[in-house]
Parts: sequence; structure tokens; C-alpha cells
Amino acid sequence: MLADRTAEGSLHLAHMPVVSGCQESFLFCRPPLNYVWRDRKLKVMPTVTPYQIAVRSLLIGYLLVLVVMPIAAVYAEGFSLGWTPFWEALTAVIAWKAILLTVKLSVVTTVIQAVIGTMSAFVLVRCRFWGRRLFNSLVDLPFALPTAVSGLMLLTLLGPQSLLGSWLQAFGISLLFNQTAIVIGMVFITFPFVIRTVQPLIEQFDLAEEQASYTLGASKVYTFCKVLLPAVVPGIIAGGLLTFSRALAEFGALSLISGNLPGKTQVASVFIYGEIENFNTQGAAAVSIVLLTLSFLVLWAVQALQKRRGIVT
Amino acid sequence: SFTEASPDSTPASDASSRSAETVSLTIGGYSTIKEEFEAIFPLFQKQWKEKTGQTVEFKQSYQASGAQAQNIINGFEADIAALSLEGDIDKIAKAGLITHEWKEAPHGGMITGSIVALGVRAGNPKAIEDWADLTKPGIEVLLPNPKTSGGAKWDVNAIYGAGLKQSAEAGQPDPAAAKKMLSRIYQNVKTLDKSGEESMATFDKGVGDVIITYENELIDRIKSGKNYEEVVPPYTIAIENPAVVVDAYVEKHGTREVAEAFLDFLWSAEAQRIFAESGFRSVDPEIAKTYANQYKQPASLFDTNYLGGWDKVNKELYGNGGIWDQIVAGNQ
Amino acid sequence: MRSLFILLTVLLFVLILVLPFLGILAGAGAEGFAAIYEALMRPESLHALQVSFIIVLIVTLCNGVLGILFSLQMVRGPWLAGWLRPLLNAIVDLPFAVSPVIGGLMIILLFGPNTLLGAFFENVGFKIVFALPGMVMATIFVTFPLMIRELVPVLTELGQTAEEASATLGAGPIRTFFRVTWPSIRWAVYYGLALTAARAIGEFGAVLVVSGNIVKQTQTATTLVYQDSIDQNLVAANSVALLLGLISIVILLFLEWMKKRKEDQLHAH
Amino acid sequence: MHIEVRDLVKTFGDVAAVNKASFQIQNGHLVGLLGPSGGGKTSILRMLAGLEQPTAGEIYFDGKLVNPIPVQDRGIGFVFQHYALFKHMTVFENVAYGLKVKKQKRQAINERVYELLQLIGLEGTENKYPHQLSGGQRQRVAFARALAPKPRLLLLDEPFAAIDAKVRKELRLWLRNLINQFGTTTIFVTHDQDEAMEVADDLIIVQKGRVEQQGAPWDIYNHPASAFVASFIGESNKLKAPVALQGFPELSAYRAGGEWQEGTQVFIRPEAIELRATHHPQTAEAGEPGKITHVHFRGDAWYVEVELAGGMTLFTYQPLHQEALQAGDSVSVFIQQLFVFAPSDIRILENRSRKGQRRLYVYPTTEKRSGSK
Amino acid sequence: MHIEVRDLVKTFGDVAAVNKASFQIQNGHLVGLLGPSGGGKTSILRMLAGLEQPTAGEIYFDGKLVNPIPVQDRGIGFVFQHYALFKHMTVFENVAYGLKVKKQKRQAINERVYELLQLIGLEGTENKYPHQLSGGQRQRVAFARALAPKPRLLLLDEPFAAIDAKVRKELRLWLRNLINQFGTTTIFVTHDQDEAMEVADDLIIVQKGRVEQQGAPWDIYNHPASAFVASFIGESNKLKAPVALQGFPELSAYRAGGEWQEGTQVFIRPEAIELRATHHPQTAEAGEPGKITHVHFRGDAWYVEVELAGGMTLFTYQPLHQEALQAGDSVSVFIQQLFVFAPSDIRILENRSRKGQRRLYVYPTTEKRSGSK
Ligand SMILES: Nc1ncnc2c1ncn2[C@@H]1O[C@H](COP(=O)(O)OP(=O)(O)OP(=O)(O)O)[C@@H](O)[C@H]1O
Ligand SMILES: Nc1ncnc2c1ncn2[C@@H]1O[C@H](COP(=O)(O)OP(=O)(O)OP(=O)(O)O)[C@@H](O)[C@H]1O
Ligand SMILES: [Mg+2]
Ligand SMILES: [Mg+2]
Repeated sequence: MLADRTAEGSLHLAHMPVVSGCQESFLFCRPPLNYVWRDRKLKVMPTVTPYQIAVRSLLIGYLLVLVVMPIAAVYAEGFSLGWTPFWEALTAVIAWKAILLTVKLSVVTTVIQAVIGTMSAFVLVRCRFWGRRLFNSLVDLPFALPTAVSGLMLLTLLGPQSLLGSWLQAFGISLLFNQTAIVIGMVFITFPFVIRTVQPLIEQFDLAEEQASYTLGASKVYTFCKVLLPAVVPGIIAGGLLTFSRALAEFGALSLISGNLPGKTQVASVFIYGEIENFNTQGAAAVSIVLLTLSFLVLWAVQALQKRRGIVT
Repeated sequence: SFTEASPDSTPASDASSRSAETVSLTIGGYSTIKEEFEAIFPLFQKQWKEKTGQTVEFKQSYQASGAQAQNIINGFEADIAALSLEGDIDKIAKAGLITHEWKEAPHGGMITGSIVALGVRAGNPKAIEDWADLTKPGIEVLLPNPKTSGGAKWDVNAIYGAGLKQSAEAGQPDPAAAKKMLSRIYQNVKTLDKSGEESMATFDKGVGDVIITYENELIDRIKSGKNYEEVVPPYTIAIENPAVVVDAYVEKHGTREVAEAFLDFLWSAEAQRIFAESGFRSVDPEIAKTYANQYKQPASLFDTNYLGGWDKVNKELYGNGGIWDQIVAGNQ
Repeated sequence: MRSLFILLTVLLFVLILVLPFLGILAGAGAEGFAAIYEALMRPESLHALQVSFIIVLIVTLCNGVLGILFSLQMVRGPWLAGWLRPLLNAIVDLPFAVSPVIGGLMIILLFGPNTLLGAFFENVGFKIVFALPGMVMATIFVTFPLMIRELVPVLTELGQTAEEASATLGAGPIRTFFRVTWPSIRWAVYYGLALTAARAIGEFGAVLVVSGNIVKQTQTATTLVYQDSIDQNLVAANSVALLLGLISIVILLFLEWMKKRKEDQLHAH
Repeated sequence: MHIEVRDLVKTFGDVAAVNKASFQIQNGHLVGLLGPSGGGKTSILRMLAGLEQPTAGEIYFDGKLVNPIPVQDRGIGFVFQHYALFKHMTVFENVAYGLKVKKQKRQAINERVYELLQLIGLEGTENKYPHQLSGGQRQRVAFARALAPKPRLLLLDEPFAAIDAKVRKELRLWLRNLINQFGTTTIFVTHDQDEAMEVADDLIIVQKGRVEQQGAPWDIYNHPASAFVASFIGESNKLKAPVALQGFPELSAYRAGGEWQEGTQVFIRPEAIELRATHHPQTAEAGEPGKITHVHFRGDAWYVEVELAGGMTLFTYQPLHQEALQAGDSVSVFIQQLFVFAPSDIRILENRSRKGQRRLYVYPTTEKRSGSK
Repeated sequence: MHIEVRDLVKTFGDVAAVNKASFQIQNGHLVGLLGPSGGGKTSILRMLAGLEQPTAGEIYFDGKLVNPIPVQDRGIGFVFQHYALFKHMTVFENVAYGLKVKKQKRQAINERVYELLQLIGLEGTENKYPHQLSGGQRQRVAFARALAPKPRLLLLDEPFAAIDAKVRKELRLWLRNLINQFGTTTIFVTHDQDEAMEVADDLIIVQKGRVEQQGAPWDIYNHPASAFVASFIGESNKLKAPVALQGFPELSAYRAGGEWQEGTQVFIRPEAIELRATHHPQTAEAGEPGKITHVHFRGDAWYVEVELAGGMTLFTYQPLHQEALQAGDSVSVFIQQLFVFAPSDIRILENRSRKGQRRLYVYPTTEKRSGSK
């Protein structure tokens, strides 16, 4: 046995990860200190310079006017007539069904995106093949196209006059004016989100971790499921959340291909549009509130959850 | 330029605009009327120039009828509102922007007329002749959503009215029978697009066997070479589309004179002929006669008054929990 | 196995992205190249493109500059301690969840001439709704999260030591930002700008509501496409849509190319 | 620059990272800030630099209170653990940065940069980017960058932590020479006592935010002020339980039954232990009987473990040119000196049976610093 | 497991990272793979693991060719430089991973994991995530994870490179004991010769993709097979130009005018240099006259530089308990031994004037490994 040479000095094995000094930061935000003599001692009085006040109020103002106020206005409008009309607007069967349908299909879309987005991200990062860079820049295309155009495009593409449409019709498959169509539209519109959030995580992934798994006897599939996938889960979740919110709110593309049959294929945003057209902004806002609140809660919950698990995205 | 969205928005410009070289007129129209208006503008500009030496500059916006009415109420300063539904004009009036009795104008303030008709594919393969044919199983019907489209209200009114008429043949007009027919047609609806134009666009993509729409839309398409046929059911409704000067904004812009002149011009033979050319039924009986052979006449044409007027229709048919809601709710 | 996945992905991309885009291409080219040119050179097209361009410019600039400031504060602002930071974090994403139509409507309800705020601005001769300012506001609302979502992780990852090093060498905050921080976040900023621009070009619902869609005045390229498409003017609609799509593809391809160049530079040694 | 720190405190939330630390540093000295992880070394350094504001306490540079002065204006140089070179700038631009900030003339900048590059032995790399350099080279660029504006105080936060052992040794000697040459007051943080010993004029030992001891390496090694310092600096055998050791009658005063008194700790440095094979002529002298349990070759010495009759195990080093011992050999263990840290007093006990014959430590010069001719 | 490597080659593009390396490793041995950066150590290790395919050459485990066998099936354990722990798994899950892959019973897994956690002294941390552990703790988890499936070959790639000096020393002794306990054949890569010396049974010195020498640390230190090994392992004074040294008549054969012959290098280990104050009685013996130029305290010894009459400077270490020297003292320098590497031969020269009196190195045991009782 070794002598007890470790003594005391060496008990300090614990060198924990150093907390980087984010609390105190100097770029644009460090509060310069005022030193004040009081009680015959130097006291520190943190103050904020006019410059910082200006920056902060600019930012807060921007956020307030352009983001918070419109969102607050939705709430104000929804409750403008009090609780009862708000409640009635929601419990109207058609409104309720539209909300349910939208939430349901948004969830389906999110799941689909989680799968195909993750796969695409992996292929785009890990595999070298012809056209990879082109595909990589095509990913954001759905962002750039006017959503109404996207809808029209899908309508043309899947309609009975197109090759694809007629071919599908021969098999008795219709991809228009049903829930499948809505999901197709949602998937198209939200295509970039998961890919774009997962990509950097895969790029950063430490190859050694994967190799460690092989050295421990794990197969490729096992390694993928147990090591790689969990590492990109925060990205999938973040991208999934954005997908979910965006799918909830999509209007332009869906209104053209969904069929809009109230209670069957009408999504919430189309319902909202109808209410606006009918001069019922309160009803429209009420439905919006439900969707907004839902996605706000989901966003917050997931953030809290990740924080608790110590994952920082 | 677009940066001065409404150059005459300041009161100071009131006086100056009268003597100015150019006067600008803002048109808030519903989507269908765009082409016809664009054909009429040059004619009016020419006439006004000759008369006053002023150049008229048109600013135009076309949206779904309800949306346009809302925009005008919310501050879109249109001098002239040309909408699909009387009701939409009434809403503007209710907001206090129209103060004169607009229905006292010529032709009750209506500038165009039409009827609700059925569009079918070339050769009418599904043999659609009447509303009842739309209830057959397997028929795919296209209809815009009356909740989002002004035009669709005419369509639904037509079905409902036809239902009443048919039951009246057998005795009393029976709201229940009318509702049942509407409901059965609704069951065959493939897609409820949010506007008449979108519905037409969907039909153009090859979707659906039959579309319920304005006669003029169909005539226009067929003229431009589409392989459709128009079917006019025995009972259908007469459509009337109003146009009106928005008092609040013409006062503000100081454009009342030219706005009223333009409105009058819309009722002139010249303008009415242009409407008729593109398939509308003219409100001017003379012109209507000249173009008569362009239209198929239904056995019985009724108007909104047959259904009790727009107020009643809006309440009973489209109001909260109204017949339309019941049908939609009952069909889930 | 690997090639199977590549195949699947390529298939997916072709189905979801390439095919629709080719659809537009075919639609635009149905009557030949001259028709595309003609459609694009119509006065209303030119004007709409100009409006779109100006909106994109202003929005990209505003969201760019303020997005950078905002991200800096989100990551480093000491005054955002405690509950404020997560709250802001959630708020930033909210505009995605609001149907653009409602977003636009709310701007009308807030700033329309019938409201307190709107009346005030109207009195000083500044029209917001049915004019450019409102359209810009609506577009900013819709594109707000993009820049921040792009920048925040980069800033977090970057840490602060290089900035501190700069300060110890005597440099003030402004110099430090431009000489030290900026080169490191440049790519994220470009990417954020590109996405913001792309989304701003493509925004439809909110702008339609706020603009009033006044021809040759507040009509943007997107609303023009919509109008053309319901007016049966499919070639024109597809031509403008094609142009919009191409612009954003070109922006993104350009970025991709620049990035590759930078990577090559890095790996050359 | 003369540095004085008075009652410096820094708290993060509830944690007091630095807790009433006070010390002074003479102009031109090279001081090692040494201590276990989390001791507050980095925090002290960052407060000196102005990168962090003290919660309480004052910092004086040449007698002037600098607390309110921002980083930019303190005239310091700072070398970060992971270099923090500007990635997108060439070596030249990195080194020139501080000079450009001072708006020096292009000509003057060029001269200074090339002078420094030559000094650090990196001429010819001026157009390379940091990612094209090895760790040691990057470290040197970081030094040059910090030195370029001629700071009057140089602060180094674990400058060698990320470099491998061999290169590290060279760099620290290089640094020592460099600093001697410029005479810049320098404070450097390290975990590694060998490093500190080799380079520093003075050491400041920090633990739990407090200054435990300040002094020349020699003093700290030979006169540790606390049990913590004794165990942290240099290797030592800690005596867990009291045993009767010949020549140390004083030890019995610290016993309480079979244990040391509460709070008492006793250490023996390995070099204070002498081993003699039992058959050796000198064995007669007072030594404990012991048995070798483990011998290991350590390059320049043998690492030896010996078990005393009482069951206690000690380790020591045996020079290569002394007679070789083998596991199992019986030896006589002679302990020359030990440290006692008791609540009542701190003592260095010399073996009485040999007193006066030979002193273990003889200080070579009268100056504190090692001489250089 | 017995390992044999024959003519292993690995090229990356034009670069031959490994160039015809051959060696054998006995079952149960702990072997240090040592060499300068870029020498090919990692490449060899990765080929043994199967993480890289050799360009040419064969690898045999227990006489069986393993080239075609994929990583998963080689039954090895690998510890990566930066640990490569699974970030999203707890300590328990990390350690259990290899066992789960083998589809062991939950009960058996639990037992094994807790046994290992106890062994590495991390009981109670099983539910922590890697980012909540210190560097040393993470390293130990990485060991436990690699050991859990009872590999017959353990490969470690610079396992301590990212840990600070103090912790590093402890960890390597801990590792040594652990491996002794299990008897697993182990190869570990390091830059750091102290580390290798302290831990390994056998060293393999690799440079530029070639095996320069293989042998016990003792042999390699005392009988380096090349100038590279002599300078790489241990410290040495390199004689730049020939001087006449008393007691080494053979040296004159390697001179060519004022220079050494082409390709000849001469080294003196610091511990082969003995310094005596000139007034010392033993000085009569053949020593060079010299003068102390520099003395520095190094914790457990004095670092001394001495200048010989011929202008040559040598460094050596002086134990603390010998008489203290000071800069400026005149001394007699006695060189006991030197290494000569010439193209024609490699020789270890002993000082003739003292030959037979005292041998510098005496090997303590007949076994190669240091004994442990
Ligand atoms: N920004 C911070 N926020 C919260 N706690 C901090 C922060 N910086 C340091 N600390 C805490 O203050 C204490 C001292 O930290 P400091 O970094 O000064 O130690 P150190 O001696 O430099 O340690 P190391 O040798 O590990 O670098 C530690 O307990 C640390 O956790
Ligand atoms: N994947 C690779 N591609 C190209 N060259 C490589 C690759 N891996 C290693 N090399 C080259 O092979 C040579 C040997 O590398 P290797 O990593 O085996 O060295 P090493 O002895 O482990 O060095 P170090 O101590 O720095 O880790 C080096 O010149 C290196 O640049
Ligand atoms: Mg530190
Ligand atoms: Mg290596």
C-alpha cells in the first residue's frame, strides 16, 4: 500500500467547471461604479449611465411596441366583452373543433418534422454527396415563398390535372382537402426549423463519444439511438417547438388546400379569418388567445424542463 | 408614391385639391370588379379632363368584400366603396362614414347585377340540371365559405331560396325543406374556399364536378376559352352589387365632386356596357336588353327580398347559431 | 444503409422543395420567356417589387441592429437576472405562434386612425395603417425571432474572454465590439439577416391585412402574386413568385458559398 | 508598479470567492498566486485587472486607489488561461492591437511588434492565424500581445495550464527571463507548485478566499505558516497517529491517548528522512528500525516506501548514486526534522540526537532571490 | 492478452503517420507509448482499437490476426484524452453502458457498476451528470466505463493531459494500482516522461512513426538506443563542442578538429555530475575546475549551473541536505559517466579515474519490475 502521502493539499481534486463571468459583463452592460464616501468609508454605488438607459429603453420599447403590444392587444380584444362571450366564442362547436384539429395536426406535423428533419440534418452534415450544398440552401426556401403561393403550388402539384395528382387518384388516394393535405401544408411551411436547429448540434458532436461507444462493444444502430440521438434531442425539441408554433398559426397555404370544411378540415387560422371577415374580432381573438397561450406555455415548460435537466440550448 | 399613402390626408389640402391639376380618387372594391373598373377608369379620366381640365388619378384596392368594408371602417380612406353585398355597405354606414341615404341613388345604389349559376365541366358529364342534382351521392361541389366570402352568401341564399320556392310549388314555402336541401348539398361540398375567386381557382385546377358561383364569373371564363358549361337552375337568386360614395373620406379629401361624378359615370351606358361585356347583368334595362342573348334565363328569379331582406337573412341564416351554423354543426 | 438515408433525404427534398419550385418554374415559363419579362416589367410589378424591397431593407436593418443589441442583452445583460430572462426567451418566439392575420389586425386595432395612438400619429401627419409604417411593423413582428434565435447560441458559445482581453489592452466597448466581437458573430448575423430578409420578402397574411393592398401604392410583391393568381393571371403570378424564390435561393447559396470559402481557408492549414 | 490590496472581498450570491484578502507586492517582483481550485485566485486577479468589481475592499496601484478606474485605463497586461487570442487576426495584428488602441504611429507599432516577435522567437509567423500555431506558440503570442503596450503590471491566469509538460517547463523559464529583462511587476496564478517554485520571487498562498501565507518560496517551503500550507507546498508524510520517534521527545506533549490532540497535525518531508541499510557502519545513530515495502524507479531517483516498526508507512526518495535498496530490506530510518501544527503553537522540531552535527537546510545566499552572475 | 504488431503502416495522404512499427507486449503488462507530438502514438493506438484501418501490417491479439475484426468485437477498453463521457447520461449510465450493450442482467450490471464506483472512490455520484464532476472525477469515470465490460486490453490516449499537475500525479498512481489489481494488459500514450516512468512496466519510444526503442524504463534511461532517446528521456546536458574531460580518454576518438565528428552527439545526465567545493578534502580526485553561475531553489533540491574552465556550462541538481553552494563558488566538477552516440557506435563511458571504486547505477532487483511486498 502507498503511504498516506496524499495529505491535505491533494484533497482539492474538485476543480469544478469554472462558472464563466456572465453575471458581470462589460460589453455594453457593465455598470460602472460610483464611489461615495460615507461613514468615513468608501461605499460602492452601482449606477447606470444614460447611455445604458438609452440602450435598454430602446430595446424594451422596440419589444413593447412591436411584439408585446400586438400580443397584448390580442388578449385585450379577446376579453374585451368580458368572460362570458370569450367562453362562448370558444365553446362554439366549430371553434372548438377547429382548435382541436389544429392542435392535433400540429402535433402530427411536429412528430413528422422531428423524424424527417433529424434525418435530413444528419445526412446534410455527415454525408458527402453531389448537390449537398444546393440542398442545404434550399432548406430555407419555404420561408421565402409567400405562403399563399406555397398553397397554390401544392394545389397545382397535387390537383387532379397534375401528373402526380392523377397518378395518385388512380390509386384512390387524395392528398387534397383532407387532414393529410393540412399536414402536407404544415410540413412544407415548417420545413427549415428542425433541420436548422439540429444541424449545429451534429456538427459540434464529439466524434470521440461515438467511438467510445464502439469500443464498448455497441453496434452502429445502438450507438445512434443511445449516444447520438440523445445529444441532438435538445435541438429536436427546440426545432419541434418552433414547428409547433408555426404550424398552429399557418394560414395562407392551408386555406387553399385544406378544404376548410368547418368541423372537419377547417383549421383555427382559417376560422379566425372567417370571424374577422364577419366583424367578429372578439371571437377571432378568443381563438387566437387559446393558441397563443398554448404555445407560450409549451415554450416555457420545455425551457424550464431543459434547464432542470441542465441542458442549455 | 407609396410613401404618402394618402396625400390629401391633411385638412390643408382641401382647398387646394379643387384647383389642382390632378385629383386623386381612392377606390375600395371587392375582388371581382377589378378588371371592369380598370377598363372604365380611362374613359372617366378622359371625360373628366375634358370637363374640368383636371387629371384624375385612381388608387385602387381590391379585397374580399367583408375585408374591404372592415378596412374602410378601420381607416382605409376610400372615396368610393364598391362591394359585393349591401350588408357590407350598411356596416360602413353604421360606423358613421356614410351619412347620405345611399339607396336613393339610381338603381337603388346598385351598379351591377348577376345571378347565381352552376359551372360544370365540358359536356356536363354528371348531368347537373337543378339544385337537387347537387345532392346526389358522389358529386363534388365547390362553394366558397359564406362566413368568409360575401359572394358565397349569394350562393347560399340561392340554394335556400330555391328550396323555399320548390316547397312552395307543393304548397307552403317550407323552411325545413329548404334547410334540408342546403344541408344535403353541403354534404357534397369538397372545399369551402375562403373567397369566390379562390373557389374558381380551385375549379380551374380540375377539382370538383360543379361550382356554385356568379354567372358573370362563368361567362367570363367561358369567353376566355375555358371548357366549362353554365347551368342555370330553374330557381335562383338575382345578385346586386352596390357602389357608394363614402362621405367621411370625400369630405376629408375634398373629392366629393369627382367621386359623385365617377359614381354617376358607372351608371352611364358606356360603363354599363363594359360590365355587360364581362358577363354582368346590367342594371340599365336598355343595355340589359342588348345583351340578353348572353344569359340563360332561369324559370324563376327571386331576390333577397323574397328571403326577407338582408337583415333577416344575416340573422336567421348566418347569425350565431343560425341555419348555416346548424347545418355545419349537424354535418360533422 | 448510409446510401439509403441519402436517397431518402434526396427524395424528400425533391418532393417537398424541388418539385413545387419546378412547378412555379413551369407555370411562369408556360408562355415563354417574353411573358415572364413582360409580367415583371408591368408598372404594378415594378412598384410592388420596389415596395417589397424597401420593406425588406428597413425590416432587415431594424431587426439586424436591434436583434444584435437584443441578443447581447439576452446573453449578457446583468439586469435581466432571475425570472426576466426566461420570460423574454419565451416572448421572443411568440410572434411565430400568432396567426399573421391576427398580428396584422392587431396593428390596425392599435394604430388605426380610430385609436388613441393612431389618432395621435395621424394628427402629426404620420399615417401608420394602410401605409408603409404599418407594413414595416407587421413584417418586423413576423420576423422578429429569427435574428435572435440565430445569434443567442453563438454569443453563448463565444464567451467573453476575447472581449475582456481587448479591454485589458485598453480598448473601449465600441472598438471591442467592432474589432473583436463582430468578426466572430459575423456569420450568424449574416445568416440571421438572410433569413429575416427571406421571410420578409415572403410575408403575406399580416401585410395583406395592414396594407389594404392598394395597387401601386401599398401592394407588395407577395400580395401582387396573390392578386394575380386569383385574377387568373397565372403566368404573372408565377413569374413574380419565381423571382422571389430565386432571390432568396441566391442569397442563401451565396452565404453557403462564402461559408465554404471560409471553411476551406480554415482547413487549408 | 507597487500593488496594495486591502481587505478585498468578492461575493457571488452567497459564495464569498474572496474573503478579506490583503497583501502588498513590491515593484518589479514576480509573484505566484497559488492555491487549490476554487480558492479565489482568478477572482483576485480579475479584480486587480478591473474585469470584476470588488464587493468591498480597496486596490492601490502605486498608492493610488484604482477601484473606480475601468479596465481600459488601468494600464495592465492580462494573459488568459486559454490565451484568448483574437481568432480572426494574424499574429501581427494580435500583438499590434494594444498599440493601435493607443493610436501609436504605424512605424512605431511595426518596430515594437517585430522586436517582440523576435523576443518570443516567432519571427516569420506574423501573418499566420492563431489556429495555425501550436499551443506553446499561441501562449507566447498571448504574452507578446500583453507586453506590447508596456504594461506596468502583468497578470497571468494559469498561463500554462493548457500546455503539455515538456513545453511547459521551457516556457516558464523563458517567461522568467523575459520578466527579469523588463522588470515588470507580475502576478501569475497557478495550481502547480513546481511551476510557482521555479519561477516566482514571492508566493502568495490562497485558500478559501483568504491569504494563508505570503513569502519567498524558500520560506514557505521551510516555514509553512499552517498545516494547509505544509501539505499544499511540497510533498509530505502526514503522521496519522502518534508514535514514539527517537530524537523527538517534544512530540509527546501533543498526544491525547492514542490520538493526536484535537487539531494537531504532524508532517515529515520526504527529504528529511534518511535510510541506511542495517548493516551500514553508521547505523548506530538513533534511527527507527524499518522495512522497505516498495521501490520504484523514478527517472532521477528511487521512490521508496518504508514501514516502521509501529506499522506506520513513510515514503522518501533515494538518490540513484546511493546504494540501492530492495523491497524487503531492513533499514534504519533516521528522521531529521518534522513540522508540528497545533492549535497552541506551530513548531519545527529537529532531531535532538543529532543536533548540531548537521543542519538540514542551509540557505545559500543572504538575498532572498537566487543569485545569477 | 498478448499483443503483437508487425510492420504496421498508416498513411494519411502523403504523410506516413506510422511507418513499419513492430513490437510485442506481454500479457498483463502496462506499457507506456511515449514520444514527441505527431510521432504517431495516437495512430498506433487507434489501429489497435480498430478505430482506424492500417494501411499495411498486421495486428495479432493472442496470436490471432484482428485486422478484419471491427471495433465492437475486439473486446478492448479505450479511454479518450478528453474522456468522451456520454454527456447526457449519468455516471451510473455511463459505467453501465458497456454492460447493457452486452445485455447483462440488471442485477449483474448494478453490482458491477457499484463495485467499480467504489473502486474509483465515487460512490454517491452515480446520479450526477459528467458536467457536474471535476476533471479528475470525470477521468476516473472514464476508466470505470472502460473497465466495466472487463476488457482484455485497455488503451489509454493521454489520459491525464487535460488534468492539472497535482491531481495528475495522484491519478497515475491510482491507475497503476488499479491495473495491477486487474492484471489487464494496458497501453497508454503520453507526452510526459515522468508519467511514463512512474507508471509503466515497459516503454515504447515512438518517433516519426517508428519504434525507436522498447524496454523497461530503467533500461531506456540508462541504455538509450539513440541520441533521440537519450535527449527525450530524462534531462541531459548536451556537449556542443568537444572539450578534454579528465577520465574520458576515449572521447578524443570522436573529435574532428574543434568539432565533434559528423553525426556524433555526447550527453551527460545531471545526476552523473558531482560537485565538490574546492576546499573539500576529496577534491584531489580527478575533477574539472568550475565556477557556480546560478543557484535556484527547486522545492526538493537546488538547481545549480556550473561553468567549466573551457567555457562550457552544465546544470545539475544538488540535494538539500548537502552543503549549500552559492553563485560564484569555485567547485571541482566530477563527471561520472557520459553517453556517446556516433554513427559508428553507441557507447556509455565511465570515468576511468574512478573506475571500480563506485558504480553509478546499481539495479535493485533482478526482476524488471519494481517489487511490491
Ligand atoms: N461568476 C461567478 N459566479 C458565481 N460564482 C463564482 C463566479 N466566479 C467564481 N465563482 C466562485 O468563486 C469561487 C472562487 O473562484 P475562482 O475562480 O476565483 O477560483 P480559482 O482559485 O481561480 O480556482 P481555479 O483554480 O479552479 O481556477 C469558487 O467557489 C467559484 O465557484
Ligand atoms: N486523420 C488524419 N488525417 C491526416 N493526417 C493525420 C490524421 N491523423 C494523424 N495525422 C498525422 O499523422 C501524424 C501522427 O499523428 P498522431 O496523432 O498519431 O500523433 P501523436 O503521436 O498522437 O501526436 P500527439 O502527441 O500530438 O497526439 C501527424 O503528422 C498527424 O498530422
Ligand atoms: Mg481560476
Ligand atoms: Mg495523439
